[in-house]
Amino acid sequence: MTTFRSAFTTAHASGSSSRWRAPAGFVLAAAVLFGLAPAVLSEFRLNLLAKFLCYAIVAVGIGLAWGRGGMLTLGQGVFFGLGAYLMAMHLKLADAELRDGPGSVPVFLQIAGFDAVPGWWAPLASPVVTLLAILVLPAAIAVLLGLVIFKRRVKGAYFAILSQALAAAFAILLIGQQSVGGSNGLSSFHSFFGFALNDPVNMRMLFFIAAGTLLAVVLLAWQLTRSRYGELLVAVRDQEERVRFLGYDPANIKVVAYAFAAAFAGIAGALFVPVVGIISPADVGILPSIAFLIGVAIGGRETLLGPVIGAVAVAWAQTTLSEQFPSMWTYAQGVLFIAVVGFLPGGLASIVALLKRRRAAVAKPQVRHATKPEEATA
Amino acid sequence: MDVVIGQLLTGMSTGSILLLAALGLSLVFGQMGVINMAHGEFIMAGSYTAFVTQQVLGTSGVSLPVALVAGFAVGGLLGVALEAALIRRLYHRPLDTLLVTFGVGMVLQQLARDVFGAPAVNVTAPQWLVGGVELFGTVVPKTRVFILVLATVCVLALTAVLRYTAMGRRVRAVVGNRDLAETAGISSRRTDLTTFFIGSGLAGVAGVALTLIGSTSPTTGQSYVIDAFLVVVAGGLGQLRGAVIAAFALGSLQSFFEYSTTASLAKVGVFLVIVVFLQLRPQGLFSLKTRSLA
Amino acid sequence: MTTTEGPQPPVTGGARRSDQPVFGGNRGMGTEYLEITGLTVTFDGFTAVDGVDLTLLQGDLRFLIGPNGAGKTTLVDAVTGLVPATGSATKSGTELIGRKVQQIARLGVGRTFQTATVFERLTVLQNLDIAAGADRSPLQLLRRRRTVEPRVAQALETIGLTALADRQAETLAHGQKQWLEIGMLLVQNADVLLLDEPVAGMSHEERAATGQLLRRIGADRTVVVVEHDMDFMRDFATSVTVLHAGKVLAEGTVAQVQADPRVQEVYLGTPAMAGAADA
Amino acid sequence: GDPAAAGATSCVDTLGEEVKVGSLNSLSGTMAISEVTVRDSIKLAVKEINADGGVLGKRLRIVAEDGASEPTVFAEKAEKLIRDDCVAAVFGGWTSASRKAMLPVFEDNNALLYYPVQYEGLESSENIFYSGATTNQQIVPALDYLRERGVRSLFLLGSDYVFPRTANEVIKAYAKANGIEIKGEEYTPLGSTDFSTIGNKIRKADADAVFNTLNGDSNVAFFREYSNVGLSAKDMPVMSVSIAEQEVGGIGVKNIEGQLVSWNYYQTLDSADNSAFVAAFKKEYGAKRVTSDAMEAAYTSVYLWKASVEKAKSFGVDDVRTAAAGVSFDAPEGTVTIDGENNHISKTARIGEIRSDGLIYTVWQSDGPIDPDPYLKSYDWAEGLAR
Amino acid sequence: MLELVDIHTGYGRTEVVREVCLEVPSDGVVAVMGHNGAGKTTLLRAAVGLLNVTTGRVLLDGEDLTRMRPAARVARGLGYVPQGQQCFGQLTTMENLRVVADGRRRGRQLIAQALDLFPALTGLLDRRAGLLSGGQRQQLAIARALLTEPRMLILDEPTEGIQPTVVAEIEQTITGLTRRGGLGVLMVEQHIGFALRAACRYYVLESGRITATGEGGIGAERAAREAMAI
Ligand SMILES: Nc1ncnc2c1ncn2[C@@H]1O[C@H](COP(=O)(O)OP(=O)(O)OP(=O)(O)O)[C@@H](O)[C@H]1O
Ligand SMILES: Nc1ncnc2c1ncn2[C@@H]1O[C@H](COP(=O)(O)OP(=O)(O)OP(=O)(O)O)[C@@H](O)[C@H]1O
Ligand SMILES: NC(N)=O
Ligand SMILES: [Mg+2]
Ligand SMILES: [Mg+2]
Repeated sequence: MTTFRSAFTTAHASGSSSRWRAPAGFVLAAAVLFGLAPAVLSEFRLNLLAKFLCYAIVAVGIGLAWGRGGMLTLGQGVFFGLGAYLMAMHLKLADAELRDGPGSVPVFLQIAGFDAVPGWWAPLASPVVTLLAILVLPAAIAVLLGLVIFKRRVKGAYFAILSQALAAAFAILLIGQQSVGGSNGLSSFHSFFGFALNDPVNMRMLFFIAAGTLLAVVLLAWQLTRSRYGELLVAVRDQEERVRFLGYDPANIKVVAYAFAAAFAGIAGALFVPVVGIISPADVGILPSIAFLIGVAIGGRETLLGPVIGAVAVAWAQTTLSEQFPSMWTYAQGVLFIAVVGFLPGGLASIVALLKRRRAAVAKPQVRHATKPEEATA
Repeated sequence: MDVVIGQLLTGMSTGSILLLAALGLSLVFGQMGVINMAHGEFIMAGSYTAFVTQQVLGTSGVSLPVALVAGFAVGGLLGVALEAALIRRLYHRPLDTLLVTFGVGMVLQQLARDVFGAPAVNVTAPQWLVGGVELFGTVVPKTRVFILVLATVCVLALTAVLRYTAMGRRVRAVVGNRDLAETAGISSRRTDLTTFFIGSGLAGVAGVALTLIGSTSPTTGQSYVIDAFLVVVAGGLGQLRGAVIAAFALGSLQSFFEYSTTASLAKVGVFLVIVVFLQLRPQGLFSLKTRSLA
Repeated sequence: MTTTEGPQPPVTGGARRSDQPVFGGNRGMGTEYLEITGLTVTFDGFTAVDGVDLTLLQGDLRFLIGPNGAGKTTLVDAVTGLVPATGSATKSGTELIGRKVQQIARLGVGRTFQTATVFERLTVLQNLDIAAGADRSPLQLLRRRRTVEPRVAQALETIGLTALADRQAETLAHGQKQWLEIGMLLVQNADVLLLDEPVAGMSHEERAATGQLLRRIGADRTVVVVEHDMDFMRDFATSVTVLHAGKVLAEGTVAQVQADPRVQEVYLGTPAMAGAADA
Repeated sequence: GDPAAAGATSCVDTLGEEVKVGSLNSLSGTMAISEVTVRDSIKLAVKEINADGGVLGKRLRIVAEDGASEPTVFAEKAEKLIRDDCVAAVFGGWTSASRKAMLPVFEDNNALLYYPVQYEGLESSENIFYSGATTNQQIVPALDYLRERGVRSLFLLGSDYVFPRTANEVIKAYAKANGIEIKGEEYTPLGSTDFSTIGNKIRKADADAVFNTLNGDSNVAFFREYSNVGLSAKDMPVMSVSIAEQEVGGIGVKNIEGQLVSWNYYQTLDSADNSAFVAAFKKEYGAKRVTSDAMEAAYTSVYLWKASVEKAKSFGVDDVRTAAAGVSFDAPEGTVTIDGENNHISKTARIGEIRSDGLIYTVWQSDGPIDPDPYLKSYDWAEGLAR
Repeated sequence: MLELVDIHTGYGRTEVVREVCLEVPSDGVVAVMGHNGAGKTTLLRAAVGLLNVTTGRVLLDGEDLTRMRPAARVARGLGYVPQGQQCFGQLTTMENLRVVADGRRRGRQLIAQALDLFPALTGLLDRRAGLLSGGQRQQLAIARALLTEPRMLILDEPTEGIQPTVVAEIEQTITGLTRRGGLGVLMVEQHIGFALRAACRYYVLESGRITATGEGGIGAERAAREAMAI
């Protein structure tokens, strides 16, 4: 029967082939991340990989919202930025506290002309509050936004363009806020929850945290997509109005996926800060938001590990390619978009699926009987 | 009081620029449902057309009119190429057109960088557009008046085509249901090409016009495309009148916000207003309902 | 395959339990019913449904016929919350008009569409499972579908798509999709079913089969069928309402309605003609 | 930074024939416009140095990286240059954001960055040498000049990012102390091209002059609007601090002729060193190319590093840093000297006027180099600007 | 005359129609019948070119249309009414007609003819087709097909969802047009009575293959039913 399923919906369908693909890939990924990578990569490259993993975490969320939910969100930078800035502000306060005692004002704030920490981010002095905020805030905002937008049946291109405008607005807003470093953003963090950030051992630890988080996020997404909810999400994607007549409210279904995507992006942002050492409006605007999509599209938006592989591959390609011929990279990026989305909408994953089907087709040609309509007519 | 008038004029002017940039989209996006992110780069192509024209003809008065025609052609041809090469296979996946055309945009932009160089080039306005005219006590640059007029002309022309010509009907028919159109004897291929030619051509025209007020660099157009999309969205897909009203509304909004706050806050403000507005009218100012669930 | 059966003998005031739908319903007002009073739908100036009164009892297989554009689909749309309407439609006492589509569905009012609409990218099984799940708790939703629920398996059998359970819905033929839609109604366990031309595009035998199916379903549900196929109506209707220009033109048993000259005039055509057209 | 930190073990290899130096500029993205030119002059300097024997007898090899106009990429590439390529020093960076992104990297790894762009000051690091102007070498002289010309009121216009905002803080403090009225302060998003409202505001405000910290393309739109609504250098001069020789072309000389700018270097400077520099540059990259402030500062920074290394007789970061104090060089802009206090350099301030040939001509210059004062400690009106 | 020669077609790797050969005279009606899912629609889609044939040829009066796009085939005189009341939803009823009539000599005339064939439409000319009722849309669809002045009309369940009186009219029209000559009709019709009265020949399609065929006419009904019942 697999033969009848197009590559697009296989990932969650109950075909035996796909049932084992995900776990296998998962185990493989785990092995690579925890075994291979740390062994072979230089300290610097490992840190680089950690950065890519952050992108991958965002990608998983997009795969869920866009690939499964059909919500083309061009504004993930907003949630990424939220998580990142929350973390960055905390680290800044923590550093200041380490340097000259509790409640002291970070230097860059003094320079920006603040003699006290702005009230609205004072609470972030507490690690617990920060971590909670990172987990909750992006998702909460996504829920609010989502309900407002989806309840009114804003969808498709409207949603895409709105989310993009949102990213633009967010970036502009940040640039105007000297209290969070304006266009320079926040940088020079010295410690991460008490661990010195210039100590390679701790950077290695950060890598493992990132890797662990990614795996956890993937697991979660996997459970979501193979659950009934996952099927429902696809149904809403393809026939939103019809779902209503079965007694569901599509808005609620979409909002869940959107919220998860936002939460993932927020977490990724929070990890991004200690790993990379800076967050600035340049990382949350329109372009980075779309850049997040490239990897997802290339890896295969509707598959589970596709986005992860895609995101990492693209980021890696960018770093290495742009070292040799910078202007070429821009072309490469553009062409990738065109080639993959235009000619291979299933992404690399669909090639795999295609090969599988080829084999299946030769294996059992008699599948055709399935189409015999008489069987249908009881 | 003269502040109000001044800002109103500014709003009109900003609006007309938005409109000019959005007009092509309201056809390609609004009518055909193709989210052409390369629209901005088509505008950019128009700008460079104006630049090249001027290199050839010198800064004489004729170079602008010539450039307008050339810009339309260049934009149009780019559009046709895009349609034939890529869009044609994507009509059933509108959201994907967004990403593909975004890629096309990137390539075009880098291409411009490599051909014309990254630094902005200068297109000199013809003598007859230098300086400004006194209107209700505020000086409005002639260039802006010109753009306002140009935008109006384009709108009227386009409306006429869509509303009263067979072509307009064909476009809407093909967009509505390709297979059906084919079997009704309408060649969807040709219709799509025509639509794209006109839509992209208008982008080229916008590009030429923009050289009168802004800079001409590879990133010209990028800065307009999002606003242009917002105009179309707020106006309601496939609704020219919607786009017109939305453009001027947003223009005035922008200019008044900007006067009372700052340019940055104004931008944010406008975005928020649109989000709120779409809450009230999810399908934009005007929209066509059908009974089909899709 | 059983095909043509004579029209149902009218069993008036059928309050007795019966496994067959009968005129006036087999349960009386006692249980589920759909009552429509003064229902009106207007589209910018044009009135598509004009003060319709209808009472539909459980166990009554009601056919809704009438000329093209009479307002049948609109009526269904209004009752299921797709188009705004004035007047009232109550299901066993609960007002439907003014509620959201999904709320009405949850109240057990299900419908099919004149042009079949199913989830093309999902398999037949998944289509049914989703239809069955409106009342699932979030937690259940987040868990995985391991087994095929009995009622889903049951439905698959009933609509005869068991063999195609794992086929993607987009690959189904027109008629197969319509069965799937009916199946979705079954698992949705709606007790008021509004079917808009459910047998369009089916062959004669398939119509018969579907008719039997409707009869089985109709025994303990309130079923309304919009149809233009008169043989089909004759074979399976227990009562008929004729709509014309948004108003109820006639109501009664098949025989009564067919005999009504006004109905012949606007809809059936002269007996000769009708007879010819239905030979 | 704390040199004892684990990452600090420098891996610079000085045994071979060559010593590697890094050049980190945006070759792609929005900043490429400006930074490519800086890259060119760094290459030129290295070529010249190698031509006459290199540094301590070793040839220099440039490892080039692309900052891609993204701060995070700058940080990443800086780390790569230091860790993987083991360069002796890195030259580059443009936006303050990119510098701030790189700062911790250089401090944690105890490496050297030479940053060639005028910036907003209020910063100094043991690991960064600033060869561009800080505020007291560009903004303050510009204000002094305007005051001399009898300007009593200003309109402040800038792009919305850190440099203009900080610059305007300085200006406002200065104005307060010197009885100059600020008639308005406006910021537009980077790259914005609609200045009609701003135009209205400026004409309403009717200040004696406009102090312009707009960046990049926005200048084009602004100056066109400006001249189209009938304003000109005569009745309301505009003092710009981000417009150099190569931006003039894009704006169109017609629109900007007669307007003022403030820098430390112009291509038209009349000195043997500059003529040599300009000639060499045009020879290398073509007669059409112009030279500008940041390019000159980058060129100079390479020579300053060379001088410091030779003084220290070592490529070791710590040696170079300690030796650097007081090192000076006869740059195209005139003699410059490294200030050991804050790793900035003393520079001569120059007000220039844009002429019809698209070049900038000095109309006023400070008597001698001005010592760098990134925190404006020596100006009591700046009290409270930087704590 | 329309000839379908050894048509094989399907979707992706699923072959849905196999070895179908049939001929439609240029002045007669041919009916294709079969259970749903048999492949009737698929066959017709292949005939008009909405679906590529894997093998086989489509000939209209000897001219090979197999490689032409639908629009080209329509220009050559093929008319098509798809299954399921399809219309241009965003266009008004009138525009639906004009978009086809545009550029034809006698365009206005054709529209007029179509309208007095389907008087129900005259009252709905300014209503967007997307708002029409199913049957109204179906009538519009048939009218639109006639506007292309076809020599050969392909109908996929033309009477589906249409009220009996109108069905009768359509029947008369079709038979009328064909009798007058110059129009051949290939139609899929479940309404056997109608189909056989109109048809001079019928084919029964079972899971993509033609399993039976015979002369049309009222007499044929029993035979046809038996052929289908298997
Ligand atoms: N949204 C709408 N706006 C305007 N008119 C509408 C709208 N929806 C339906 N109508 C009109 O209302 C009338 C009733 O339509 P409806 O679909 O209910 O008829 P029907 O009885 O289902 O006909 P059929 O048997 O052909 O399906 C039709 O004339 C139709 O054109
Ligand atoms: N898009 C598709 N992809 C794959 N298979 C399809 C597709 N459309 C139809 N099929 C299959 O092809 C077969 C024939 O379908 P088709 O629509 O031609 O049947 P039909 O005879 O027209 O039935 P009906 O009378 O219900 O319209 C069916 O088994 C159906 O499942
Ligand atoms: N350093 C600057 N000009 O950003
Ligand atoms: Mg109907
Ligand atoms: Mg069919």
